Amino acid sequence: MQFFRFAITRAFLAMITLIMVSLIVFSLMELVPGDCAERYLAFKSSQGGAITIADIDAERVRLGLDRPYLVRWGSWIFNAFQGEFGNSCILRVNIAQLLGDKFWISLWICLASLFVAYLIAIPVGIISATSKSPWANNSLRFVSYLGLALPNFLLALMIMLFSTVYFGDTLTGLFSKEFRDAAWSYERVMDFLSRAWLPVFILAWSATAFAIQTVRALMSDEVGKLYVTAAAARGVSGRRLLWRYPARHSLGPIINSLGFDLNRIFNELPIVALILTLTEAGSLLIEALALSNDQQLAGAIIFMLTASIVAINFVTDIILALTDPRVRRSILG
Amino acid sequence: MTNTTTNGDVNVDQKRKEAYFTAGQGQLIWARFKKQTAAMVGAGILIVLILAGIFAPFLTPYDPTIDGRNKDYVYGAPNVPKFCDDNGCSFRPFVYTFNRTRSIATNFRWVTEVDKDARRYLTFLPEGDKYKFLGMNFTTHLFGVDTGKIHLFGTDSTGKDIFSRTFHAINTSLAVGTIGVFIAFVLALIIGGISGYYGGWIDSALQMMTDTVRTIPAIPLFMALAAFMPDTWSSETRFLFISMILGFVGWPTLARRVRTHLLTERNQEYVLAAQLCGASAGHVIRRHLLPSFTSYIIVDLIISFPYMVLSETALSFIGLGLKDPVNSLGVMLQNVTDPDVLLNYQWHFIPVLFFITLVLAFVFVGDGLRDAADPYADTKK
Amino acid sequence: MSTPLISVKDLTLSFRTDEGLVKAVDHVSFDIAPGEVMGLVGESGSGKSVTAKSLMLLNPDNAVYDPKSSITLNVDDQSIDVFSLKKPKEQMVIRGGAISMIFQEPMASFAPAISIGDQMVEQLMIHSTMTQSRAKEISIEMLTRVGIPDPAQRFSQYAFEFSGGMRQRAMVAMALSTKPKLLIADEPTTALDVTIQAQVIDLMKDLVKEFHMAILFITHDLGVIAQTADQVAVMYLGKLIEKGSVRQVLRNPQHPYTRGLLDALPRLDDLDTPLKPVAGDIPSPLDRPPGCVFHTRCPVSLGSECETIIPEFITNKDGQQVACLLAEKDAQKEEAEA
Amino acid sequence: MSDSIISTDDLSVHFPLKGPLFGEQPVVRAVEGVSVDIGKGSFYGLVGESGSGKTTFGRALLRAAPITRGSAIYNDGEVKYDLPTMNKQALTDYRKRAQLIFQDPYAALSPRMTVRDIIAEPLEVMGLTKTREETDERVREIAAKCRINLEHLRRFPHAFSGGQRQRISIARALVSKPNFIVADESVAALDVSIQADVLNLLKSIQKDMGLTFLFISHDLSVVAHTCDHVAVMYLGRLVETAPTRELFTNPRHPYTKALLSAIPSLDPDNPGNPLKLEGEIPSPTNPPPGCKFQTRCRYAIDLCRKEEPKLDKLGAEHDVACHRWRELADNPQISAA
Repeated sequence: MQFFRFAITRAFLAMITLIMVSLIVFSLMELVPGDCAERYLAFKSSQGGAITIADIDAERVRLGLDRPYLVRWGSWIFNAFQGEFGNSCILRVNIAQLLGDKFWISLWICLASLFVAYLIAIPVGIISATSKSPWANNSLRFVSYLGLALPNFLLALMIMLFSTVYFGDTLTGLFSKEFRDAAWSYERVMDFLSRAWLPVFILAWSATAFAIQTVRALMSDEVGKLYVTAAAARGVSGRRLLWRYPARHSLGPIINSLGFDLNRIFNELPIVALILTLTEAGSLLIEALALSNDQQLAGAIIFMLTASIVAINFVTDIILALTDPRVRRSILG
Repeated sequence: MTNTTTNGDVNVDQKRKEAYFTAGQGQLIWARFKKQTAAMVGAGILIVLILAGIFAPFLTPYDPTIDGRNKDYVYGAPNVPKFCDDNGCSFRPFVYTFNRTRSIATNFRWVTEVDKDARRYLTFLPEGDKYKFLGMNFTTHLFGVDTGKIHLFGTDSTGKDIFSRTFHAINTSLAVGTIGVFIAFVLALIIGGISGYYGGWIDSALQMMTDTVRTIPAIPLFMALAAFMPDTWSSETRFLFISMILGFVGWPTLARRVRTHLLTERNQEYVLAAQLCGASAGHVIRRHLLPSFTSYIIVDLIISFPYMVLSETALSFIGLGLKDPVNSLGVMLQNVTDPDVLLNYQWHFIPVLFFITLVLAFVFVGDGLRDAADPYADTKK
Repeated sequence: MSTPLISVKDLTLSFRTDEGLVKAVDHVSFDIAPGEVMGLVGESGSGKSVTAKSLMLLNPDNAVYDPKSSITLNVDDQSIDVFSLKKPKEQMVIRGGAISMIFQEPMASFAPAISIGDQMVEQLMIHSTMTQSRAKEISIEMLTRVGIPDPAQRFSQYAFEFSGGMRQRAMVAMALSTKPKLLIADEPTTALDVTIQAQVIDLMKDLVKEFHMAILFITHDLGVIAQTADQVAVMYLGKLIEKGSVRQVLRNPQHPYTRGLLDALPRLDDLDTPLKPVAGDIPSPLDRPPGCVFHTRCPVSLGSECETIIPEFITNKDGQQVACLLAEKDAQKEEAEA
Repeated sequence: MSDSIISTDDLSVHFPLKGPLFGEQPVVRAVEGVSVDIGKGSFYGLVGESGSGKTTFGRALLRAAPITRGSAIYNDGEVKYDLPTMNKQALTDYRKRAQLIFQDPYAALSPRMTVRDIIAEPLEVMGLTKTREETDERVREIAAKCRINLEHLRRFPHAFSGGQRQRISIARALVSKPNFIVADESVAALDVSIQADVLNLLKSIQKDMGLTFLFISHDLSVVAHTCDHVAVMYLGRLVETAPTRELFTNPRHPYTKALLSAIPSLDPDNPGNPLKLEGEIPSPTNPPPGCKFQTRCRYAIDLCRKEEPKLDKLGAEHDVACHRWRELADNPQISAA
């Protein structure tokens, strides 16, 4: 019951965050010069149609853009919570349909990268924090810094070009040509997996570098604590000492930061997507955000990305409350 | 005799100790920083790169924009200065003259013929392209060649000198980073400072706000904003706009750090001691809070710097950031996306090396400073 | 004399630091007999904790032991060279097997996110072949024994849910659950209030009798030593300077430092004598004085002799040992007179 | 009393705790209804275990903790201030007259300032000196008094050991020539061999400058040796107060007795009085009803559990807050009812 109340409170706070986010995103999209009506008609005029101010005004009324700012925001957020973002400014199709699978594929690729990053970072970070050899320590440090200094778009590019030259396959896209528009099937899944590893690897590249730094710093802190010495004094040793004591106790802050790690990956997704021409995933983002000036679509995408971060934060809060007795007791009393 | 030497040793020892005892924060940090080889190497490289960036117009022979291009040497390979060849040696380093042709026979690729007999000798402090430095016009460059042009790193698709472009790009990237860091820092100082100094509900509200901003994926959001940058904007406006965007991306993390420093520092006993003397908020901030966290703030700034450079690069890379004639490392990296470049004109990767070195140098210096920034950590029991 | 339980000989240990090697323990030798309580007294920086941790090889990695140092543990008719124990399996005997340790800060010495009971059961299962349920039974028995109310419920609680005194009791229960022959208690009562300290001291005294184990009791508080120890060793700047039975050392201190320490202590039974501080400050371990380490503060220093000669231990007729040139001279004089 | 430099009446300090959004807000009653008179020129000891509220009480007297209720009067003969209500100007003046010496000599000195700057800071803040020369002179004077080597004034705190740092901390507190000093556990962090030195320094300074000290400590033997009057606190309440010798020879409150008997004797053959306390000090957020000590008191009766005892005068200067002190004094063998 207590726990239920805690979960409800957290969910409520997550909602508030999301509403605040939506206000920020919506306002920024409003600040951008020109609105949806102008943009569409400008687009139309470039197709050859003549337009007048009256046309634009009529379009505004049709789109409801003449209503007050807060009312528009209210209706936008109300619809957004139901997964309905209206029509794209330019493409004139329903955004929810337009995004469809694409958003989920992108999200899963990012989550997979996050998973891979920590899969590598946790053991490496622990080794680098506890290893006694300065050589191993320094080289791990250097490698993890290289992960920062060699940006992943560059890495993506190099891998792609390398494979073009030596394998004749660009490795771009998430599906081979024959599966691009096919319905989901076993073969399509396999094809997807055979190609998805590259974006996952590339997105995980600098995420891993960051994660190693986090794990290393946390572990170095924990290893020096008295309770680890005390456990060693009781005869706990080796891997058991490492995993059950410092590693377990540095898990909390790691879980806590997962949401922000995901955020960082989202930050890199569009660029990587552009290079790997992941039309199914992030490059729609780029198209919407950067190329077509479609504020309705851009707002929807950013809102959904943020919503997934808020969701992750909510889940990690709950996990933390379940796994850390200190947090658990402070909730349950 | 032996006695005097030992006495001398004792005196030296005493002096060394007294120097340590009277060393202020800066000196202690420097002493600790000096011990870290990696950070010192990084600092050396960083200083060289920063100077190279600042004095790029003088150090490089040509204008980095289209104005300084060498029409006759498009996609030209780097010229490596030599002292000796089959025709004998020379005290002055020289490069060869190139003749380039392309025709249907060569598949319309440029074919370069080296004319080993026509040496171009390096000259120092020649007059060349006009540039502005500190508001004044100059035409003197560090080096050039007596006839024709020299391209140490080769040229790009339009014949622009990659050497000149790289150095200018370092300058631009550093400038964007500096402005970005500055904006982030001012915002962080105001918001984190208010939050940390006043605490209570103001702190809670500002924390909620900071966390909200932190959940928004900044780059996609600003990509969206950057997309609405009118094409009519001048390159300077774009430059400022990008810097501002980077500043707005960076502030929440910095603000959190400022706040944490302030909160811990505010509760120190020596701050209470000052307050019990009736010290005003201004005195406490000036004498205690600022000196205590400037070192941390500098560390944070240096650590966040490479991310600014990286973000700028990323934005410019997808064509949303800076554009010619302003060129940054991101613009330079964009050039290597062409498969043709990878296969045939690999010298375009030289700026990539500079970029990696720059970021690595920053990271190592930041790391070393972080370890050195709290010289009092181990004196507290 | 029967074989000691543990015998420390010429223990010398330095720490590798940025400033070079810093000597923390310098030629320390002492024996502890089975069932005996040895008090190790010293101020901050005296190296008493480091000495104790050496017995369990618990010092951090930058510790460098002098090769001549030796620690021999005699249990079950076996003589174990502690420094030869390299593998974790071999080290079990000195870590929670025959030797257990309790620390100054009970809060920090429990893992915060593992329940007290789990940590106790873990230790029992590492050191024996018993089943989990048996280990739990023993743990709860031990918690009962150290006077923790509701032990079965407390078993599944965490360190942060215990009060300071309870935590230290639980620490004692855990340390004793494997029935060690030697308990190292590193300032076990320093962080506690006096009334709680009294409780914990009482408890430890009872348990010594019951379990017939030896204790190495480390503290800076001579009162605590007087009430608990049989033997006392006094350390100053990494050197052992005096040892003997608790009555000898407290009633008839031989070393000027021990005397100074006793004179500087405010005593409740004598409110009139003014406190006599030991002159000067404790030197930093970075510049240990040559010769006798105490000569910089010694009120009876012989001057240049004390500044250069490192005094050896001499034993008086009662078996009390002191490392002081002055005491040495007095002894020689007496011998000559006799 | 007219010769009291500080006299409090029913002084209470409560801190609100972060509680649930709605409903009753928890409060820590750190100090509750404490009335003391600190005689001018005295060395007044305040003793208690952790959580007894002694530190908070000391800070409240310096207006570093909020006074929730009750009064506190400062009167040094020159000026008289009502601490809870004094205005800003009075507070500024009061800061010159009342100072604090901290417990931890490491945390109390800014590592970024030289010893000279640390000692001079109060002078500069309060504007007590006009010129730098005057400041320097004042600093040197007070440093000499606190036996700080004048050549060390340009060093930073990291050059010093605990005892030396504490002397610097004392010099800083004294440089404004205050009349009243709160010394909060000022020797607790020091080694025994250094502790006596600092205690002697405090005593000699008190005599020289005619100061009044509120000496807060958990260590009864230290208090016994330095103070002339002692107050014992338990869970925010004053339980007993008396001149030192009277208190140590004739303690009346069961808690004072237990505290005294808990100090380990230096004589190995004298295990001391077996009056040991059970349990631990309750939390000040949730204090027991009636006498705050009843949960640990072997003499507690129903009355103790219901009604809180008031301070009872049993001598000119000896007060005790216990329902049963008379019975216990008559018959020490009395057992719990």
